[in-house]
This record gives sequence, C-alpha cells and structure tokens, in this order.
Amino acid sequence: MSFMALVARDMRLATRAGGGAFLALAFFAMTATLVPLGIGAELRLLSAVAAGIVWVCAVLAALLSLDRLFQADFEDGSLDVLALGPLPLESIAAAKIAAHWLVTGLPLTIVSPMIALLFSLPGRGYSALAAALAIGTPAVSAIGAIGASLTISIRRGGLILPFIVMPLLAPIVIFGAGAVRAAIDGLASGALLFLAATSLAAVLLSPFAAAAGLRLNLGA
Amino acid sequence: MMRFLTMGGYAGFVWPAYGISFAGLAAVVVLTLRSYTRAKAMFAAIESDKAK
Amino acid sequence: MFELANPKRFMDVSRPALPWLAVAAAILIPVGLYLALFVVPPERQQGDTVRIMFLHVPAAWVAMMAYALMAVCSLLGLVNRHPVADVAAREAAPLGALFTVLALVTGSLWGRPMWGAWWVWDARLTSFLLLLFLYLGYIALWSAIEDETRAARAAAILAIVGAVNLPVVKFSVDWWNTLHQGESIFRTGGPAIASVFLWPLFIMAGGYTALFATLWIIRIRTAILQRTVRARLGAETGR
Amino acid sequence: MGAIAALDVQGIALVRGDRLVLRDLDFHVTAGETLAIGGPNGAGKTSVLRALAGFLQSRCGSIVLRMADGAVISEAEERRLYIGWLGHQDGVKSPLTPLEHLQSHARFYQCKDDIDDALSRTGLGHLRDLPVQYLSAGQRRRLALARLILGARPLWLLDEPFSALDQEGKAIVRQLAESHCATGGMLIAATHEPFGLRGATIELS
Repeated sequence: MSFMALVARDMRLATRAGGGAFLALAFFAMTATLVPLGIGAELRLLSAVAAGIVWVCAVLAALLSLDRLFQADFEDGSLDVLALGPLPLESIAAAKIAAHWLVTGLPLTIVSPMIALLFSLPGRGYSALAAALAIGTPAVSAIGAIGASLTISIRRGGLILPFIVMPLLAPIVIFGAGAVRAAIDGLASGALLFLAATSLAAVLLSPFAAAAGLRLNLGA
Repeated sequence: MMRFLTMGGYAGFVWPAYGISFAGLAAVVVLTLRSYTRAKAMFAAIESDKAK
Repeated sequence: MFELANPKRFMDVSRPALPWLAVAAAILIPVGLYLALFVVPPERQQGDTVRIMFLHVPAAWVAMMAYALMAVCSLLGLVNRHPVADVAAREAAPLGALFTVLALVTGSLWGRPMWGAWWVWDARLTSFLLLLFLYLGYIALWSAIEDETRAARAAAILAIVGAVNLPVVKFSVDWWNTLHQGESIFRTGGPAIASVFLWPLFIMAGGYTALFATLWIIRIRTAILQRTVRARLGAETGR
Repeated sequence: MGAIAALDVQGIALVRGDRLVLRDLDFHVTAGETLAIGGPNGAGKTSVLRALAGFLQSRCGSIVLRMADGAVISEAEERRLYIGWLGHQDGVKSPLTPLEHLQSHARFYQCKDDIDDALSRTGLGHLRDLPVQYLSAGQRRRLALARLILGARPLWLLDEPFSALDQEGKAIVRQLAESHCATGGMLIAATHEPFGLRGATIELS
C-alpha cells in the first residue's frame, strides 16, 4: 500500500546512480581504515578501541546521507505531491526513515564485522557488534531525520545536520559501544536492553518531530 | 592575609575560576546593556521621526 | 510588515520588574562572593578548592534552568505562535551557553587538583559538554535559516526534542560513567555537605538566577525594539 | 470518494515568512467551473494555491469544500484528499522513467493505474521508458500533467500550468481541463492565459 510504495520509491532512488546508498558504505570503510593509520598498527591498542571506533564511523556514515532525505523532494516539488497523498506527514517521515535505514543502516550493520576485522575485534564481539548496530542504526536514521526536516531550507544543511543531532545520538553510541565491550568482557551489562529501549523510543517518536519540521517548511 | 592569597596552595585553581567567572559575566552584562541602549536610541529616533 | 501580535504587554510588564531583579543580583552575588571567599572554612578533603563550588554549582543550575525555560518558551511559541515566546527562547540560548561554559571551566578547575588532569570524562562535566553542544546547535540552526519565522519554529522543535532527550542523555552518561568509576567530586545524592557551605551556595545560586533573569529580560526587550525598528523602516521603504 | 459541489473561500489572510501577502480574500467556485488567479509576481497567487492545499494556514477566514451529497469539509487534513496538485516545479526525479514515476504514484495515491491512458493523453507514450533526465522541460511538465490525471482528484490546483509548454502542450492542457470540468471537476489556476472554459478570474493586487 502507500507506505511500502514510498519506501520502495525512496530505495530505488537511493540505489540508482547518484543515490546516497553506497556512499555511506564507502565513507564507513574509508574512515575505519583511516583510524589505524592515525593510531598505529599496534593490534592490542586497536582491538581495545575497535567497538567505539566502528560505532562512531557507522553513525557518521549514516548521518552523511541524511541531509538530502527531505531536501531533495522539497526542492523539486515532489514533497507537495506526497503530502497530498493518503499518508499523513508522520507516516511519510516514517517511510523515509525506514527507506534510509534499509539503504544505509542495514548495509552498515552487515559490513561492520568485516570492518571490525581490521581492528582485530576479540571473537565474542562480532555478533554483539552486529546486533547492537542492527538495533541502534534505526535510531540514528530516526533522530537524524528530525535534523534533516529542520535543515530543509538551508542550502548547505548537510554540515549543520550532524551538529544539531549529535548530542541526541550520545545515548545510542554509549549503549551501542557499551554493549559490544560488555559482550567482549563477558559482563551482563544490560547495555543492549538500554539500547533497544532508546532506539525504540526514538523510532516511534521521531516521525512526529520530523513531520512538524516538514509542516513548518511546507508552510513557509 | 598570605594564607588567603595562596588559598592553601590551590591559588592556581581558585583564582582563575573566580577570574574567568567574573570576566565572563561582566562581558555579557556589558554587551547586553550596550545593545539595549543602542536599540532604545534607534527606537527613540524612529519615534521622533514619526512624531515630526 | 504585518505586526502579528503587539508585544506591548510584555514590554509594559517587564519594565517595572527589571530594577528589582537587577538589585537582587547586585546584592546577592557580592554577598555570596564575600561568604564564599572569606567566611567559609576550607573543606577537610578538598581544602580551599571547595570555594570553586560556589561558582560551579550556580552556573550549572542556571545552565540547566535556561534550557528548560528555552524549551517551555519554544513550546509556547510553537503552539500558539506568540512572537515574544520565540524571541524569549532565542535570547535565552546565548546566556544558557555562557553559563554552561562557566560551569565547564569552573568544574574542570575544581577537579584538576584531585584528578591531575584538566579534563576528566566525569559524568556531570560530560553532560554539561553535551548541553553546550545542544545550545550551540540551537544557535547555529537559528542563524542558518534566513526566514525568521521558519527559523523560530525549526529551532523551537529542536529545543523541545532536545529537552525530551536530556533525561535519556543524562542517564546514559551516568550509566557510562559507572563503568569507569572515577572518584566524583560532585556528590550525585544531593548536597550532603555541611550547612556552612549551603547558605553561601543558595545565595550565589539566587544571585546567578537573578542575573540571568535580568539579562534575559533586557535581551528580549532589545530584540523587540530592534524588530519594531526594522518593521518601521521596512514599512517606510515599502519592502 | 464523493463528488464535490463547490468551494467557498471567505476572508482569508495569508502570511509567508514575516510578510503579509494578502488579506480579506473571498471567492466561490462551483463544480464544472474554473477560476484563474492573476496578478503580478509576489501578489500571492502561489500562496493562495498553497493555502487551498493546506500547506499554508490562514490566520482567519475559512476555506470550505461542499460535497454533492451535502457534506461540508472545512479541515485542510480532509480536503487534501480531493486535491490534484500541479506545482510550480514538476516534482520529477531524473533517474526514474515516466513509467516508474506513474507506477509509484498510482501505488502511493492508491488510484487506478491506467498509466498508458495518462501517457497517451499527454503525448508521452513514446517516452515511456526514457529516464526523465533525457526529457525536455516541456516533456517533464507533461509528465507532471500525466501524474495529475492519474491521481483523478476532483479539485485541481495548477500553478502556471502553461509555463514551459509549446503550443501543442498548451492545447493538451486546455483539453485536459475541459474534460476534467466536464466530469464535474473544479480547477483553480494561477495563470494569465485563459482556459476558454466557463469560469471566473480574480486579480490579486
């Protein structure tokens, strides 16, 4: 129905030439490979920071492709047509968040164990990393979408978007990386549960804030 | 008096804290008042023009 | 220009309140400083560095209060589109950011002797660093959007989303901090400190709050005057 | 979806950004008629259309859609489902083909997807599978028109429908407008070129 139609449309647009999908993956791999060049190849040190580094790179990669989430449709006039469709703005925002996650968050999660390999993440960490990213990246897309809806009218919105949502993503990074470290140390820290709770709240509430952002820009 | 100045050996932390706090607050007070008086002046100018 | 709602009522109401607040600040802060520097004895463990607490805690308190006020004004501005609420929220941000910086600086100076480092990822300091980024993000969003009413409503949404998120951020930072348990000089369990320290703290907090209120009202009045002048000039030139 | 009877607009005032665009605007359009909104640039033609679409809220006054069965719709949220929108921009995506545009639009608007009919009536049949980036401005405008027909909404809001179109394209617009009004539809357009159909025009100063 309409929701799936919009998700399919956005995914097709993102994966077509010039779409943002693979850029996020390339950025993720690139930043992750830059870090050892900076820190040095000392494996013991790299494995200690692996969880945090992979998480931060994943979050930045996801944020990278978010500024065009609504701006592209706003600028070419298709947002007006979408807004007059059967879906309310909240569902439109939710569909776009889902499409963005499927195109960036999910691939990042799938690729993350390979990237973690570069940092010789301890054995137990791989499944925890994939699980934490799978649970946490939807929240990154959701909270980032709020920022995207607020920066629609800013030409170079891409620069300010990560800046205004960064504090809101702190819990996701803290619990996400924390869950991986806890799995490695074999501690039951409940981080994954906190991550799931925060992520669920973000995914459920963000469409309303993003819709408010869309509404204010449609009416400007 | 000397003991007061050395702050029990922590002078290097207590005095900068007070200095920075004072400087910061003083700066914002001055800036705020200056822009306030300037805005009032412009407003008065506009009012008198309108009155003329 | 279309004068949406004449903020005259706010200007009339705030005019008499200003002197009272200014006098309150002008009395409370010097008294508090005198107590903090001369009357209060050095604390058993921290010695004289405890005197920094009288700067750090009030600044931190005002920094948080300012964000709460900003979020409330944003909500008012968004719900019933009252322009004074927008201006109030906008003018609270720079003040809030300044008090957050003061809280961070004094917090770092306070902890330095015991931690042996200028910055330690202590739960409270980290929370205030994130609060500072919230303020700077809010201010950046305001200045990035040209159209004022659009900027006001976008920033209002950000402030409200930020306010809703703050408890979660605070909780996650505290949880994160319990993993690397550094000895925290900020007792989280409320002021379990001797009453001789309490009074100067309340006086300073009152003084800082009065100062914030004074500056905030002055800045709102300034903004309203500037907007009226701009409107008059705009009207004349037929923009 | 029920048939519409009339649209009543009374005493609306529109503000965009900090600027009062227009105030005390009244007009009435009945089914089968057109309304052309003229006036210089910046007079608020687009703002009126965006207010009718519900994007822009009017501080005062009312916008009421009367249905043939007597029902009355005054909420923008409800009214939007009756509106066919042709904006100033075409709202088309370069990497997608006309077929893909119309397919996804039909699924999203949940309307009948007789895509070939829409394409043929706008003269785009032969360009069905060519990505839009290779289409001319006039052809993109016709794709937007095809999407408008596909949506089959009774109340059309058109912003400069004749812009970027050659003579043949303009003839198509008039033809589409005629058949739309003949089937009980309504059309409000910001334009200076007459449709040559039954209806009124208002000039915004």
